[in-house]
Amino acid sequence: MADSVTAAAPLPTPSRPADPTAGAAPGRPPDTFVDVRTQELQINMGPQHPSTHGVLRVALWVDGEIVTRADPDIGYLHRCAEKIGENVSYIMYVPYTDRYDYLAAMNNNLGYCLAVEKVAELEVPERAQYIRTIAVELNRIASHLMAVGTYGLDVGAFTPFFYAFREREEILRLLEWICGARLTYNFIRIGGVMRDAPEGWVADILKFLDDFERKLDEFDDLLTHNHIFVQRTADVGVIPIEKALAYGLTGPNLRGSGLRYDLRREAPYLLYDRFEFDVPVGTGMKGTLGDCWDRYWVRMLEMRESARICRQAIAQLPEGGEIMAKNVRHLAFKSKPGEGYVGIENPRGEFGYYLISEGGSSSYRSRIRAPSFCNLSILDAILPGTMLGDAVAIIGSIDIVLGEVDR
Amino acid sequence: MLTYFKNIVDSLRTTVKGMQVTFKNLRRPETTVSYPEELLPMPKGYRGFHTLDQETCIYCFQCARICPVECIEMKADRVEKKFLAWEQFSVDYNKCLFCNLCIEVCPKDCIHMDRRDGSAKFALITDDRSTLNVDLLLYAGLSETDQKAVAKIAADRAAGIETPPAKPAAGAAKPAEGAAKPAEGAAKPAEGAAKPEAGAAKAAEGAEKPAEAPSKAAEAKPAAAKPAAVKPAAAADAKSADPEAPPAPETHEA
Amino acid sequence: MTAAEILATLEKDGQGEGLALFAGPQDPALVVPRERLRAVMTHLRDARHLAFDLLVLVTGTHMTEKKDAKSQAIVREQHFEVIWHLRSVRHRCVLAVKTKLPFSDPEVDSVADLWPAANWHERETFDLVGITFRGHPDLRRILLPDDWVGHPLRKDYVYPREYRGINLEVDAPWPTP
Amino acid sequence: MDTLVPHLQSAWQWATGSAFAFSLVLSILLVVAFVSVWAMFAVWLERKASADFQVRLGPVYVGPFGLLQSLADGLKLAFKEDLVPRESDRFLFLIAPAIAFCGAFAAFAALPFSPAFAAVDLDLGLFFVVAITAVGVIGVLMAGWSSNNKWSLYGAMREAAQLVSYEVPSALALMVPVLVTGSLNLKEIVGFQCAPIDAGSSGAIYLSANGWLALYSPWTFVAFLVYYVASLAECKRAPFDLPEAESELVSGFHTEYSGLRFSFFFLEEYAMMFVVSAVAVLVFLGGWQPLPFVSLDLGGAAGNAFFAVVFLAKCILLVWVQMWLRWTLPRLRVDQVMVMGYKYLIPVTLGALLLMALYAHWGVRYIPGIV
Repeated sequence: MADSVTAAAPLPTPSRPADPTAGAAPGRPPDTFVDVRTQELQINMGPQHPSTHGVLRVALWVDGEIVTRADPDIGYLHRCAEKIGENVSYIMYVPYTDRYDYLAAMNNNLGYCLAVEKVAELEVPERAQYIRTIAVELNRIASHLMAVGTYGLDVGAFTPFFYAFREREEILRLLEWICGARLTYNFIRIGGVMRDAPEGWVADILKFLDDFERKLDEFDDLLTHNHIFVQRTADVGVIPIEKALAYGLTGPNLRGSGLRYDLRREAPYLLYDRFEFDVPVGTGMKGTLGDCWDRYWVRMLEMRESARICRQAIAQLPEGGEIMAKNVRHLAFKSKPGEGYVGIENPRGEFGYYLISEGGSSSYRSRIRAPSFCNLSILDAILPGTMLGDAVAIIGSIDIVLGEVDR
Repeated sequence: MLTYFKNIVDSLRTTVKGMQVTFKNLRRPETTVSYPEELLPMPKGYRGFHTLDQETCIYCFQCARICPVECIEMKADRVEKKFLAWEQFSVDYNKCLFCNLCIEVCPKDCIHMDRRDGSAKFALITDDRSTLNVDLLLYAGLSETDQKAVAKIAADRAAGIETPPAKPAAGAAKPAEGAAKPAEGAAKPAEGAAKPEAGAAKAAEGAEKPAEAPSKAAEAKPAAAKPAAVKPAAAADAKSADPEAPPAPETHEA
Repeated sequence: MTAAEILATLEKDGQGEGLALFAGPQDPALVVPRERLRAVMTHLRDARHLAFDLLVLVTGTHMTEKKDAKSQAIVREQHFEVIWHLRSVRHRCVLAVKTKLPFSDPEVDSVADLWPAANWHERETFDLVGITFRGHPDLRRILLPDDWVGHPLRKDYVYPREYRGINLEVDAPWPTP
Repeated sequence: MDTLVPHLQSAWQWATGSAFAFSLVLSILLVVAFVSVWAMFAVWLERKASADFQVRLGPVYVGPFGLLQSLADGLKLAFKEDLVPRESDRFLFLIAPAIAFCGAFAAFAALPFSPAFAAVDLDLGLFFVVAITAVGVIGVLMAGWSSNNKWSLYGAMREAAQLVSYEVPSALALMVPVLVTGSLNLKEIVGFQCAPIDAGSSGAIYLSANGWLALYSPWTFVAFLVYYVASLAECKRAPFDLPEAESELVSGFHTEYSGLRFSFFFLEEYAMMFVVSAVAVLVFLGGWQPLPFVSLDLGGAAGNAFFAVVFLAKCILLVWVQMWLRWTLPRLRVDQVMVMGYKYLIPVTLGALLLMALYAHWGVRYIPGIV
């Protein structure tokens, strides 16, 4: 990142020569063309901008309304979480994992705990695994609700955001009930979960899910199939499969491009091999395969699948039983030496945790694979040739969380 | 040409459909509340500001050691090896992660993040960051009961009376072991089971005076009654002076 | 496919020169000498029976000198390790590729042209660990400010006390009550 | 000096003695008061409507139902610092909000609220309203240009392009009823809509010959829809709120404004909303007549007050629908706004105009079975 202290920080000089044919770049709407070459304008989108979803700064080179070059600049929220991971003990690090992707903190907890459990070779009780699954899937719904709600904001529809938040609030209530926190849960612990499900929790989830699916249909009427919304998102920001793979896109962004690849299916962790669920992919229903609408639509479908998984997990939830592995002491927990990588399906893609342990109570090296970080890196490849309004729509459709990008 | 008219029809149809949805929601009840006047119910075990049960704390530093951000500062003097003269127990909410770890490691279950009397306090709204370093102590120095006990010991010493040995105390504390099982399964430090859980009987490194326990319990009330916030908790502790009484966490279920 | 099977496949393909297997207790990894990295990586990506088309993660690690507790003999020299995690969508497997770099010369070939995803990962590794990637299109700091001194994820990193007039002292600057 | 004072005194006497000057001052005061109160009410309505649509509470604290919230906000804005960016074009920056407000404000002069309640009865009333509201764009352009902010400039350019484009379909759509009524006088247009079936009939309640123009013929209905959509674009309302598209342009042309000057842009927007709704009501929805095909003929102060209330209620309803649309729809992209204006609205209006002209030539409203 460039200067963060001087107010008038100069934009970074272009490291590539400006493309002289940029005016005719692909992705330009077919019914516009440029007959007069004018001077390019450099504008600074972010870090204080309503639709950069945090403190992302994108330096844009624009020709009228058309973006010719984009340079994402990250790091405004950098805390060097990996260094912290080397300094605090395993148990103490779990709350830090909440802070990468604060919208899907459960999933981060899970990824980290799975990595530690892999290296420390811990067995997690079955009931804990089911509770983890329910919590993680609820959190995935909450995260996707946030994603589609704010995506509505990005394209100018305010109300869907509030409807999404109404549902999300209900999920946050459920999660608060079980762990006492609404956003940074620290619920999934190394070797199990923090608390057992309280009485009535499971029944409340079922009640919520029934209502939730009806509300999703309403949401579809309001936003998904709205003509203006389709116009804004279909055929915009098309990412072909090969490009998506090359840029390391995962999660809904990869599936939006049409590749049926979900780690819950491909490399099952927890108990995902016991559940029946579909992996929705983009089909290019409203435009080209891999456009913004497809990515959005995959998220909408995934929420229904998560609800399905939740129902099955609740049905299979064993009565009683331990929720914590044996021999996990808070202050005295030590891992075995070893190293291991665990990748899980976060709402935003593959959240990976690579852990090198030399024994002892803290890791030797913690490496986080943040899905948003990888997904964001495609930005400078797909923004050129789009319009300013599209740039906002594309950034929104990639669904980044800056806490995770910067870590 | 067909798409031209399809676009017109589509845009009108979906607009009307969307307007129907918003109109339907016009009649739904509001989901927001006027916040400071109206509070959402907080579930049991939510994580907010800490409360410390100073009478029960044994100054074992477990919470300060587990804290990922080192936000707990504690300082006390041991008087006669069993009475704590408190100087400081502060939580710095500039740093606190609200991660609940300090609650889970506590062997005496004396630090809590949910207010037991239901006076939910969780909003960190301030324009002065220095106010966020909160001292949880209700009093500094020795509690009134401890002061009296220490004075009594000093007087006894002056009079040449030996303090009775601790052995009978260990015997009396035995029945309490069963009840001292921590309520939350997650936190179960080994030494927690060895000591009586009941709040009034101040456990200090195995030395216990059974004769003093009831009187202490009776006197604990005025000592803790000063600040209103923790009064019910302290009262509950005083009531549970009976070693057979259930452990403290279950008293706030209502 | 496990790392051992992949190693066998590579040997069969005539790419096995200098390769070894790192057999940890959990995830085995393929150890590649840094001179052969690009050749092996290209093969891993392009060969149909391997098809590692998704680069998941690039990790740089500073491995400090380690001495045996009793004999004081050096069991591990100080060095850097770079680990690439690759995923094959077709064959449903993940592979870790490791390269050891001497401490004095932390430089390795970039794979950003094979997988554009490596671009930011390599920038991050350069930024935080200080490993240089030869042939990277745009190797500059990504998370830290451009004028930051040092690479924080090295074990010998010294915390700065100040950055552009901002006090970075570890102790809380606010007063206690 | 000595000679000047008597002159001034006589001028003052003439001015205060003159019915014309008095009515002029009174109308200006009335319009100012009405616009201010309306803007405050509309801001409250917007906030309350959005809150209702979004299952929120909205303003509740100040006054009953939070009605005085906008007053409190206005006071707050008045006390805020009037920031002028250092690098801005100071003069333009300072007068831009006033100019932007002038257009919408002046349009009120020609709006009849009831048969007798109008500041000026202009023969070219409709033309005047359409023309004068376009002045606002100059203020917006000045604001965007002088702010020395790239986002502001974008907002201003979008506003200029959008307004120029959408003046065409909205004016064309207004031509359809003008074709039918043959008048540009707003009162006469309303008069056409409440003309009795038989000219000789008299009485308080009677059937009208033509009814509301929106229901007069299919083509006038199309014209009404087109005018309503185009008017949304003219007053920068969603889904055409590109000049201040929050998620794209931060705040568009008024990014750099603060305090009272910022509130002037707000006033302008809400005054504009009223003006376009009032024009729609007068031209298409029977003005102050409460029912489509049945007209009332009430005289006197009470009758006029009743008509004014009906007129206001209709305007508020249309404004509320504008808000309803705003809180339902996403925003169009800038090229789509142009496409919509030039490829959809203008051809549709031209078609409606042409067909209406033919029908008028044949002397029919609609052809049963065909339209």
